[in-house]
Amino acid sequence: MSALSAVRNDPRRLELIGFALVAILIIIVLPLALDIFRLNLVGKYLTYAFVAIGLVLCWGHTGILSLGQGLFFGLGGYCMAAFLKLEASSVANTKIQSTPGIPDFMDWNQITALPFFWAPFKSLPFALIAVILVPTILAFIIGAALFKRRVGGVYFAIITQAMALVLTILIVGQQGYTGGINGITDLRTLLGWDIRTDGAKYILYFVCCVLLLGTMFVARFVLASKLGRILVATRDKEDRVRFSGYDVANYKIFVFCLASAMAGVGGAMFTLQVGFMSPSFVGIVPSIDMVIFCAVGGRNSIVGAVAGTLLVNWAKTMFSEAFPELWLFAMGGLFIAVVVAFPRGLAGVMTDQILPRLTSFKGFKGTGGSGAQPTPAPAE
Amino acid sequence: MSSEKPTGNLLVPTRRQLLAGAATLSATAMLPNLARADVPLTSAVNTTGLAVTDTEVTVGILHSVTGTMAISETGSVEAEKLAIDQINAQGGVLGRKIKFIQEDGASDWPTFAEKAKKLLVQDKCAAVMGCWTSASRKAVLPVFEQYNGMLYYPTFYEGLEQSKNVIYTGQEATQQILAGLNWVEKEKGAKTFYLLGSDYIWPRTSNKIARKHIENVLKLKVVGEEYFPLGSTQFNSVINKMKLVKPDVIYAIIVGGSNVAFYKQLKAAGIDLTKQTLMTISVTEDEILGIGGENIVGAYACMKYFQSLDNPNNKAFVPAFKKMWGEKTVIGDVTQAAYLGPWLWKLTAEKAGSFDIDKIAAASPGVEFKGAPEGYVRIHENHHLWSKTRVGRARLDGQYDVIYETAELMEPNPFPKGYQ
Amino acid sequence: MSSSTDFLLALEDVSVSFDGFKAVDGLNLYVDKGELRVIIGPNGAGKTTVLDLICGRTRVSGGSIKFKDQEITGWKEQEIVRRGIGRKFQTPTIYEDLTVFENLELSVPRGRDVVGALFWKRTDEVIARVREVAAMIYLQDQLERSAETLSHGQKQWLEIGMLLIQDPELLMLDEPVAGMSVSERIKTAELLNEIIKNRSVIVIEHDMKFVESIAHRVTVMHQGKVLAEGDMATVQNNPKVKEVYLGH
Amino acid sequence: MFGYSLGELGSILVMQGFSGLILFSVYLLMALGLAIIFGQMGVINMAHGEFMILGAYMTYFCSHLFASYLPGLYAGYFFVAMIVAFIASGTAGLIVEWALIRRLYARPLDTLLATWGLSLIMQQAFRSGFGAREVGVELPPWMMGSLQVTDTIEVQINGLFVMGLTLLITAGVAVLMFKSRWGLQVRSVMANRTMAGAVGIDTRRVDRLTFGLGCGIAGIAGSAFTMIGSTGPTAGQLYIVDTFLVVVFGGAQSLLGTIASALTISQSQSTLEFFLTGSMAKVITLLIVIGILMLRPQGLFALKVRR
Repeated sequence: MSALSAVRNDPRRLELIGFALVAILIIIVLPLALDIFRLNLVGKYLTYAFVAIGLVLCWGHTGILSLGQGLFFGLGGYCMAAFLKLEASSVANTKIQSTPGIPDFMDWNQITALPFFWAPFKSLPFALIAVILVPTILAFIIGAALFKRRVGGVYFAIITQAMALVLTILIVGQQGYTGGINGITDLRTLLGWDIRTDGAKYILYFVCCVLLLGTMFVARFVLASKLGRILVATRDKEDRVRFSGYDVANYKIFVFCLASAMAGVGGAMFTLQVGFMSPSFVGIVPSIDMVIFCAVGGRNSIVGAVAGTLLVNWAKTMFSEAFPELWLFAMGGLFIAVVVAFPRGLAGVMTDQILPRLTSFKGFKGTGGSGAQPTPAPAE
Repeated sequence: MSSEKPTGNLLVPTRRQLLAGAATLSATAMLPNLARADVPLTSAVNTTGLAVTDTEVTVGILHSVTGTMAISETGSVEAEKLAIDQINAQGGVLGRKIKFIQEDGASDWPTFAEKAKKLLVQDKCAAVMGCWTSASRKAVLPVFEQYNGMLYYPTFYEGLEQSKNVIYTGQEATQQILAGLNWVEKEKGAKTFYLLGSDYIWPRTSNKIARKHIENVLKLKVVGEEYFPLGSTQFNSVINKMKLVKPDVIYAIIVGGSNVAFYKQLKAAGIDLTKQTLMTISVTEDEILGIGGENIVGAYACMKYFQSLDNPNNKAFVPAFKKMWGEKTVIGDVTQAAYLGPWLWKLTAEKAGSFDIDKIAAASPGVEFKGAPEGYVRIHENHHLWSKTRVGRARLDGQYDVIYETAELMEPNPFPKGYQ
Repeated sequence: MSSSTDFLLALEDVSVSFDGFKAVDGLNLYVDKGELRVIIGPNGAGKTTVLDLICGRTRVSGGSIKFKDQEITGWKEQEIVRRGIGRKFQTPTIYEDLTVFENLELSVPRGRDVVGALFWKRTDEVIARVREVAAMIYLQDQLERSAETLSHGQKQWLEIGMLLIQDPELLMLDEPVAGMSVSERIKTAELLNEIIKNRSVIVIEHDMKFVESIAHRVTVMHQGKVLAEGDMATVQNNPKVKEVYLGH
Repeated sequence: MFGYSLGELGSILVMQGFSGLILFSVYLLMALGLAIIFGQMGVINMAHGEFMILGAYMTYFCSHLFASYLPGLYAGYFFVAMIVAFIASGTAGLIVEWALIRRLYARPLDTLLATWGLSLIMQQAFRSGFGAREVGVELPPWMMGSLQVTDTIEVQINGLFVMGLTLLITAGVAVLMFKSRWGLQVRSVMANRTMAGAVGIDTRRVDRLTFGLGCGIAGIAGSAFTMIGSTGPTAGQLYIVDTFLVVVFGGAQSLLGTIASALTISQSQSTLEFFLTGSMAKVITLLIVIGILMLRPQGLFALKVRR
């Protein structure tokens, strides 16, 4: 056993080191280095990392690129927001409205009673379950419909993108039920606990960190299992996997659902930390941005995805503060550079250029820290 | 691409440098000021740790310079910088020069919230001039209330809001809508209205108010109401519908890029706005730049300010604006409202004798600005402005002829009874 | 004609057409248990298409395919595989990113559902089985090599190994010796003769020498039809076959 | 809402059909360039919208040029503008292909990301180049207004113009693809790159020209859009998803399919728009398309081939 996996152990160990570094960075270094304002920003970025990790699973390793992850991020966020909004819209807080006790945006749209599908969100447990379940179910429907019919590659990407667009238009158009383009704003307390205070922000940040690390380990467990290798196999030689007797579609559906669930959790943490949710995270642009985070960090590496997310967002904030008019140039340039020059992102640079110089043993390969360039699934 | 760039754009940075230069110049010129006795002590005017020194006070400018909203918000940024420049040239506020920190909201609401927080928490801005869309205001409002900042918000908007920490320098819906409707009813003998809007809160709320006023107050008829996704460019279907029901008045609250498509398609469909009455509350001179005067000539707009307004304040304001930002620039309602922000804040600060947010908020009601390009404004207890409402008629050159203005100042009424 | 049950595989009147072009046209083909059948024929004769049809990669337009006396037309690939048909592609189709060991491990016919794969344990039994097959395909010393670094011939073997480890009753090999060195061809021939002991094999091959070295019965295909069938000698003397091969 | 007389309903149908046809031409015009690039090369050009806007800005540019220097010829500036737009976008396309796309042929999904980056850059370039505000492109008078067919039915001149243009370009592309030697080369390269290379076709050159042509057509589309749409730095993003759906829905390789899908989508959209609000019409149309794509992934018209 140990003899057999001797070679593969190294990237595994490598990955664990990466995990440790990430943990130290986000749990110890950043909280000490940054004031609460900046830290809260980092917390916001970390919520995107949930999505990026999901993309590592379904894009990096399985070769199915979803341009609709914002959809699931948004759904998770909205489920959380629904609960918080209902709590914030107590009769006492909303007596100025013509119908007290319902969210303000409903009142503005002449809705006089809480819609039935809002009612369950009065319960926190329901909301928390919904945060994970709603994205997963939707992902399952999309995945089952598409993968069973062997829709892959580009077609999958474009269809998921269209789905994201549909949901955006729906949310904006049905503002009586969704808050429209303003989103669901002015969220205050979670079970009476004010989430806007600095103290709360600290706590939420650490909750987010813990969940993120948890997600990283889940992803790692999946990738390290035989299932992980089947995913890679599917990406490279889908036919051969089929002719080894596997039902490829089921694996794709599974990984897509998993990624979506992760995105949902990210969305919920986003809502809690930022204090509102709006359709601008459901649409196409944020969805693609998240893919970019993942690509920059390295589409095959969990650690890379987190690092990439932090890096890109940090750069984005810095740039847009320093030269507002120029940051799009920088972003665009970065994307192109990464895709063309470093298809495996930071992680690739790390394992290919830097580590071999640092360490004696060479040529890491394997499912964990890095992997060879993915050849995208054939468009059928 | 770069080869085809016309050179006009290169002026933008140049202008900015000029401005910076001007600011520093005036700053040095006024240095003697500081020696003057009547400059109150910092400790006196700033008890809450805002960014106020003996010579400077910092304010924030928070608009979208990138993204889809940059189209609309550019004008506001320019106006606010002009106002700050002029105030500094007059010696600043409470003897202190205004220094501004500009942040980009990037047309993205959370970014607005993020930057607002930065301006308040990190930069300790004594006031922030900013936001444009309702969405961005909704996003920053909790931030301003939590960290107790002061926001001067320039856009005409849907109302239904009132905050200690916000001064709304634009009109709320009823101010902008009611007078206009009364006018078309009286002047045009309008009986039937067709309401159009982009699909979000402001047009929907405004149309709701318009409908209530038309049906309950004027006892007239609304024959259609339609909404289109933001950025939609296909209006042929609704134009066909309107051709059939032939409303006396088309009441359009379409925003952004959709405007261009809408008015071009109207014209192409042979609907001549010099014959068919159309009233809008969303098309300022800024939008006409994109629409093209020839496509909208004859349409009526109902708001509180037009560039062509004939009064001494405006006669001074327009040239000053053009001098700073170039002859080509136009000034719309929101741009003017944005210009009011810094002035109102200055006046309030001097009335309160302090930069403290609470004192500013308390002192605001009753503050009047006689130098307003729109003529005269006064802050209401509800932190909105008393202002006149005017109706303009679009000209071929993209300007409006002001053909009506309310005799009295309209009272701001963000929570209009009977209209909700 | 209803099917006879003693055949392992029975194709009857099978046709398929792509945009009107009939790639396979009313084809009948019967394979016995323990038989090694070689299909030869000029390019475009429809050889590979036949394999695609049998393993469910392409849907038949008409006719019936029975395996172990059971209609398998319309089945999904993985179902057919699980039923006991293994298929090797023309170009070696293996997982370059994984090691030889992992390639074989993934082919072990267990833990094929999602949960099973997620909680898969690499038992000594599995390891033993992998070793055993690796030895058969001359790769016992290459287990930890990443598959992409193997030679072309070795890749062909690995793919065969991935089929063997599933222990199929019918094995279909599309040009197994293509691009192999002479020594590799000989080894491959030995391998095949080893393989057929307890299963049937269909081989598509161009290399006549190699065919002679292995073939029991030969089927010659031309333009989607069976042109001739029989042992090597009779087929080679068949005038129609001569015409097809030498005529143009 | 249904209180119309029969006569009115009749003319509704006619005019709706007409606006449907306009929408159809618009979609087709948008999709053609993409159909060539995506269908023939498998490259996902997310910057397609920006190439269109580039064409639109060129038109804006020309209209000013003519207004100030050649007022006499103003009536005809639009034709010049379209040629300029074609050349500008086409050249930009060639440069992009050479600098970026050719490095990514092996990785279609990566072209998507790279061209997205490109679109961001182009947007900002437009913003710094032409200003953040939208620009109004003035049309020669003869293009405005509409023809009175009956007292209730009117058809819009610029609508007719767009249709004619679309017809022309579609025909042109068809001829180019299926009649010309170059089209043969393109198709053979797409069918079998190595083989085509072997028989002495300069595949690189073919790729570059194909991409250039696609972008050029996008440029023309953009210039035509100034008649009905708005021209701003970010306007391009509005079109990209619709455009891709049209192409995918039609079946990537098939020009006929693209036409058919453009027709289906536009008609259903404009019909729905008449009875529902714009937003819901959009949503339902998209859902229908997605639904059909789920049932028939290969799109409406796709060749069945041995994989």
